Amino acid sequence: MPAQDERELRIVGFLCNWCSYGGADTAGVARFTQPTDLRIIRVPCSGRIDPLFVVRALLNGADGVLVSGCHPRDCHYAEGNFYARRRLEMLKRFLPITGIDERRFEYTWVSASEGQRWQHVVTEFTRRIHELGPAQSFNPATQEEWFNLALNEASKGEACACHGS
Amino acid sequence: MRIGVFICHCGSNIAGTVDCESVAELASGFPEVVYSTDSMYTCSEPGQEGIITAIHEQKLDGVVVASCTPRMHEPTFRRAVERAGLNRYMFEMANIREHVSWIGKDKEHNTNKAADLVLMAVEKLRRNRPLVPKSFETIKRVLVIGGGVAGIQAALDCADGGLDVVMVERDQSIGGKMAKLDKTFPTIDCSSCVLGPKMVDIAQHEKITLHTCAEIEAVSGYVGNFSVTIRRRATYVDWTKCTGCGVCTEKCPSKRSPDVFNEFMGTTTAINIPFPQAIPKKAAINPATCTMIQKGKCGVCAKVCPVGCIDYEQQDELINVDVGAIVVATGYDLFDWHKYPQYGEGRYPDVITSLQYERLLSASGPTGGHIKRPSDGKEPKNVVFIQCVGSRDRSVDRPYCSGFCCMYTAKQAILTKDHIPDSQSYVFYMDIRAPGKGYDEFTRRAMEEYGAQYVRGRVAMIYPHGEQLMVRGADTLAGTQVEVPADLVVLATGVEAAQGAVKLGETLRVVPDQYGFFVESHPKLKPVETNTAGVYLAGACQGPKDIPTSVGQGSAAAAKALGLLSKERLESDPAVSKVNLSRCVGCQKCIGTCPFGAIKAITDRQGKLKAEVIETVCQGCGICTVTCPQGAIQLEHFTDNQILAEVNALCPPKMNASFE
Amino acid sequence: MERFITEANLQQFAATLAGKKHVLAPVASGGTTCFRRLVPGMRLDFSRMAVISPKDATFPRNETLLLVQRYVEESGKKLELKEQLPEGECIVIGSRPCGARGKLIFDPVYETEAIKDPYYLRRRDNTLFITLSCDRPESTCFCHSVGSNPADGTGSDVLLTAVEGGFFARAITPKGEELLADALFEEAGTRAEEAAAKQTKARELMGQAHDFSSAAAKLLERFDDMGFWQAQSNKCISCGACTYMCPTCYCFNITDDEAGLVSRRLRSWDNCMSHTFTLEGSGHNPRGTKAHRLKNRVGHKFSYYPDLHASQIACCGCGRCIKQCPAGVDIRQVVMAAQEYVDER
Amino acid sequence: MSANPYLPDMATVVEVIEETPNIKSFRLVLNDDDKMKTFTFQPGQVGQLSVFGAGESTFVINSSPTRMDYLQFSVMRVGEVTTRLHQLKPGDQIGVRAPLGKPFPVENMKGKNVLFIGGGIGMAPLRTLFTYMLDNRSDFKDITLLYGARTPVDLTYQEELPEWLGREDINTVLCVDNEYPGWEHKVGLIPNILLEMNPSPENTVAITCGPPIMIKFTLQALKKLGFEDEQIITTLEKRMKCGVGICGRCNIGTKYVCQDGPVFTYAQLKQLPSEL
Amino acid sequence: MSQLEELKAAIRGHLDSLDCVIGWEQGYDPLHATPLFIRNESDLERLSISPLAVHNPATYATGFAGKKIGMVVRGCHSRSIIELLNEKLIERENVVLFGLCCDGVVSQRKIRTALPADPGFVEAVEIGDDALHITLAGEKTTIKLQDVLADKCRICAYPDPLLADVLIGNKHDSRPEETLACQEAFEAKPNAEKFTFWQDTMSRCIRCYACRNVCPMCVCQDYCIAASRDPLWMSQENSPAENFMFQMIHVSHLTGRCTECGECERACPVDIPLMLLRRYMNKQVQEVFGHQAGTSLDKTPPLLTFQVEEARIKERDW
Repeated sequence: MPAQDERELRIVGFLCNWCSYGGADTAGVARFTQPTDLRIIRVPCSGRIDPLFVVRALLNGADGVLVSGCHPRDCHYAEGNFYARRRLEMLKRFLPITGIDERRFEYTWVSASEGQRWQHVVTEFTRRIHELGPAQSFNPATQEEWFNLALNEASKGEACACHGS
Repeated sequence: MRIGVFICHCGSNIAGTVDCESVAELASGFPEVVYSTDSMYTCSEPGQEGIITAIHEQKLDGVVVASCTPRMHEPTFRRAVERAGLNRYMFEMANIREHVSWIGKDKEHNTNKAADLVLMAVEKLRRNRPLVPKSFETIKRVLVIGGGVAGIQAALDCADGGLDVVMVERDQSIGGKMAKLDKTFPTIDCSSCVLGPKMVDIAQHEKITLHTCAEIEAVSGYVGNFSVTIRRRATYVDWTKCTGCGVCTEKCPSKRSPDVFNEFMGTTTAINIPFPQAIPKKAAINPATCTMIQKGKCGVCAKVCPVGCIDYEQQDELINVDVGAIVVATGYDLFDWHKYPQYGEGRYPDVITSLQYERLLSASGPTGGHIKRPSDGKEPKNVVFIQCVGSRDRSVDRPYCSGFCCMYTAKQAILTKDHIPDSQSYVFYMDIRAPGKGYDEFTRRAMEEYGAQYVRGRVAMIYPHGEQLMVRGADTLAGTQVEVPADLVVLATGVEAAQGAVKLGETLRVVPDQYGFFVESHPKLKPVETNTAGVYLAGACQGPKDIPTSVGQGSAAAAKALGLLSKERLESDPAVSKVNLSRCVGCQKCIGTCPFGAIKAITDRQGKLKAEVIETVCQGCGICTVTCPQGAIQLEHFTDNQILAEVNALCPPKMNASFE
Repeated sequence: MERFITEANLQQFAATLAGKKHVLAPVASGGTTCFRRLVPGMRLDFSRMAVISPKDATFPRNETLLLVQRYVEESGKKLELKEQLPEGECIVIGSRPCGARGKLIFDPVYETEAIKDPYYLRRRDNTLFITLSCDRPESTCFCHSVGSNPADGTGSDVLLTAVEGGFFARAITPKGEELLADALFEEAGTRAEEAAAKQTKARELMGQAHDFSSAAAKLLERFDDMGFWQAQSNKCISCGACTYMCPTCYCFNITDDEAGLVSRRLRSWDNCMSHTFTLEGSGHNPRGTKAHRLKNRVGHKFSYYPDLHASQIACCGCGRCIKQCPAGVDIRQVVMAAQEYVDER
Repeated sequence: MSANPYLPDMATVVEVIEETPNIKSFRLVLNDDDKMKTFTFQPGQVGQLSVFGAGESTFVINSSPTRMDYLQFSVMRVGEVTTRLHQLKPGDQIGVRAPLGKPFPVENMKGKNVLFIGGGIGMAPLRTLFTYMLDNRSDFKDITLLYGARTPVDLTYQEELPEWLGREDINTVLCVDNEYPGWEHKVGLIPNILLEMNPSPENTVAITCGPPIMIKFTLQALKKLGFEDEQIITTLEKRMKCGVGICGRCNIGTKYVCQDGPVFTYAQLKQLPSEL
Repeated sequence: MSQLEELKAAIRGHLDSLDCVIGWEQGYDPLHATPLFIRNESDLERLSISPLAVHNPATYATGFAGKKIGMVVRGCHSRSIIELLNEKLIERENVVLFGLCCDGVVSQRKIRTALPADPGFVEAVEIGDDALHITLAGEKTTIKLQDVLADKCRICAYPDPLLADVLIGNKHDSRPEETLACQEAFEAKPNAEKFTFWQDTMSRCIRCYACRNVCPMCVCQDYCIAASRDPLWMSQENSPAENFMFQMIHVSHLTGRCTECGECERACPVDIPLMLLRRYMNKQVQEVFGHQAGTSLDKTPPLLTFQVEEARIKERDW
């Protein structure tokens, strides 16, 4: 069941093995129904999640990327989510300059016991992505799109006094 | 590569909402998949045999099982593929039960999702490589830090189990807080009678080496092979000679030393044996108050000592010892109640802590077991106990319950009545927490048999009222203000992490929580383990605990250490980080971010700096892999390429090179 | 055939062509002028020499050599190779003589007795160059020193020269003549002389040509003198700006990409200034430092290639590598330093 | 080869031989029967093997043109392509572009003594020529093989060693760097063993291949023994992409290893600028 | 004594003890400068410190590992050096810094756009107090320095070297905070416009990696993940998405380390406004961590450390 419409969108999840992946398991064991769009990649720790994985997914055409780790202080490896928090926060703050809607990326903390919270996170995030709709491909997909892009005023950067002319 | 895919129905658990046959059929078209099938219960004996047969018949070199969560059966299937001759890391699992069939209702969507998860697993598996654990010998010796009841229990259990034990205690004697107690709840038996024999056992056990007045200076190494440096403070007494006769303490003219053992209720001599049952029963000089050490005049103790063991020139000593496991049992300290303005901040001598009250109750205490209040030495008639001083109070950043104050307050109320039959105890409390065996009955006895008056409410202030103190508080059950005149006020001060715990945690790479208590590996399933392999927790250093729980944990930690060191050799998990030396530029950023100190700098044959992972210390978190901009250090089994393969499987890159 | 076309009509001509064919032309965008695929509605920018050369027309920055499809059959898995030969015609409008001529350097390498590169040959044979002669040579221009001049039509099909009100156009090949048959071109009248005068003036502005003929031998002499190459490459930052801008640099990389059951063999421009260019699997690199790599780049253009191919210097003198170098490495200076080198020992 | 020099021929792996812990030999047969029947090459020529999705890499064809049941390539696992190659099993599909490059000058060796000196994986190119000579034994005079590796398990072509050692008409010497239990052959570094063997340079061609450090000292040893530069032949290895002299990375000055090599005489090498 | 002479004298005093001193000289024409590696007196004579001398000598610093070198540094260059020192990529005792109090340098792109067409042959350039007088084929053109000042200089907060062994010139009084209108205007655009802008702009990128190789903080040297197969982060496909992926890698690796010297944007042969990305990221770093790379010694880049309680990272609630 995708969140709103029939069409599934592509949402990638990166979950740490010890907390959030367990939280998703807990949600499953409790049969907490969730939208089906999300596919989860298991990593040992949120500290293993390179923000560039998120960028790679978005540039490959993911409609949304969700990262979840242990709550701060609860990291299995003591410090992983502290590093992750800094890295991911900077990515989230950076996205607006690229024109990629930063709402397509979110990071949060879910513990292994928080099945209900996981259900809530997945449902809300999937709803948000469906509201945003399918992401635009960074590479123009057709020649026509390419032509339109080449003629687009914004692409010439004319609104930017320093960089366009 | 030749990959086999096995889709599990899990009865109807998966097959109910996932078309397992279709997933298996789709998977047969995935890259390098040569065999794909579905089965009813893949984890069952026939299911596992099916995998093994397929590995042999199809010459598989990698296996994907799509079933339940890998957190459940990954070890099971790894063993199965290992039985068939594959490396255990040539196996991947797709979780199509907890993450698919149990949470989605639409069979078509579920089936697609299951197929995607299988594809991800296949793409990752294609980049897996066999990993082989390294094995190494262990040192059959345990370090126990802290000589309280938890540490004592752990040390005795380890030693009885055949391990050498090194115990390190910061104070002059072992015994910890329990040694200061008069009686223990709920049995009212004598604390030192229970503890004393165990302390003696420590001193006499041939496998136990005891260092008191000592602290941990540094720890390096890894599970099975720690290297520990212990700093033993100078005691100015040669303990190899000291017989503990006590002549020096009788003759010492400097009597200004704070009496630590008696919770600062009075003073003691500069050279001192803290209490008669002390282990080791040796004298030590407090250099801050010793006239000889401070001013170079006196030397009485040296003159009177029959064995000539006084050494004013003694220096701190560093002791190195190698151990295979470490038990941390550093206990707790009492909350500093002076932070509360309502209790007078120390202006009223007759406001004391519960532990001070224990010393007043104790026959070996400063008053010889007679309850005399500090201000004038009179016997108090009205004793007011105030609970939750520094517990369950956000205003002083102590939101947690200290757990055992309810019980000892009830005990002290009972003992007060025993000592002074015409006395009256009042107890201000928030809730009564008495969940242990016989605990609730015990508090009820305090109220019902011993007439302690329990008032549910907080105390707003204490002020002097003639020779007495007036305690003003709320009675929230009656909904009124109450004022109780008190001859003595006893504060049930809460528990906080032992001083220096955070620093010790850094040395041991054990994380303290925000209040300084050490964090266990798992709150339910690994309560005495830490995230540093080979370091275990016992007692109140992990959080407030009463005596039986601490003792239980001491035994539990000992069992863990014994279990660990019962193996001749240990194997390290091979899914650890690995440096590609040709890509490493030696910037050392990874060394800085590793939480375990598992990476060190080395110089290669060309004299260039490189990073090197100490495989046995690395825990496999992957922080370093993200830190390294060149991708030169890769966490095995979760390499960039493996994770990227999963990303690319989910979001395939488009193959349209040229647009213009 | 000689014709004339007004600037407006040339824009029109280009736009019409772009509607039908793949047209590459200099277009200003984001403050820079580059060759891009012309989309009707874009304007050509003749005021500046395009930063990137028109090399893309005959040697695109990326091209798929092969696609490989795996699929499942009853009998098992199969692989199918699909050759991806380029289709269609391309017209380059507004290249400069150096850029049009640069591609000729490819020919002796990409087409030999034994080996014929079908991708390149197809593109070369299906690409027309309408070239604009230069009237304002720059400090970085040295086409005259490598056997060319600002109005060299070699490698072009049509040569344009800016004259009053528009462009004088001369067909160089029969295909060029076909292009000039378009109704937007007018009678040339007496503009041939005006054009000739402009061309002469441009050549004069360039001054004395430098004689590179001794370079081949002199560079080889310096081969083992790493001190010389270290000094020359001090400021080089090992990037690929020079090679990618260069109309004559023809080296490439071949890499495979994979997405599930499809894989692709991609040819892409490669850069001899990069460490990875010659890095071997063992970790050994015969050109491990930027000094080694600059030596090979300069040596290749001014020594090895001329030695193999009739003394032709593998450089068209466009000066892009000098102008666009972030560190200001000047290939002329490097070659001259080798030529003028006096062994003091 | 096809008209498109970049288009590999499809081939099937018919046999995989585990030579050492990190070297495997692959025997391939072209899928197109006619191509396989008409396929010709000479000892020393190389081929590009494709694992689609990973890429291509160059390996010498180390089977002999006199034995055309299959084409054999020996692959040491070092990087991406070789790792993927090592995962191949009989029946798997692979792309082949071959033959590429120049062969050994076999004609010049006829009627001469031939001395092979191979180290480790460097035995691969020698094996082709060696097998070829065994199959045309009468064309050559004395044939000597000195083959060494770091340890006994690092010796490739274990299957064939007994035959080589057993033949009366050739002189085979094996060596490893250090003593190993059960090792009955020579112990020592190849250049030292070579000096010990003291072969005569008279009417002899020496062919050597191996790791760079071994080549360096073997050349010194050969010079010491009196070999002229023209009598010494070796093969070079470079990073290659196109294999047909275009892509521009394997050149040493004007020479392209993929086209003009990989076989060079020491005399030719000395003419080249020093960039190995 | 002029600043140039003062500087030359200072360098002369150190020349014997240093492998070289990195400065600038005239490049292929009078309008362009190029880095100069001074090893002797005759090299020193060619030293130029005009506003045309733009290159960041810190780019070369790590290439001289183990050797002792000197560098002529402007304010922004000194930040790069400080950051390199903080990351222990170079050693303080191995660098001698000749600091120049800097009034700003030119943007060649702006000069180019200020001229109606390619300038042709540049005969001479005379640098006045506030203008460049350029002689092109006999004709003289004047461009106001203010109009062609590099963007980074217009908003420069650190015109004076923050670290120098020798300081030449007069220190600046505090400069008024100036913001870059174009940066703000771009940031304020709707996502769709920014997205389209990068799509098209990235189609120009030829992946020459000049931006990377000129960056003083790009210390992966020859082992950048953009060209490796293990790890394989990117295809060699020259498409907007892959090109942008590289810029994301660069930005990501520079988080909290970028010293805003502007070299990436200057080096880009196709004028991709990379500083839009850099400045934006730096602003985020400043806001969240209060960190400006290279402005003080002994600071750890913020992504290489953490705080248990992050004062300025707000948990987003669900």
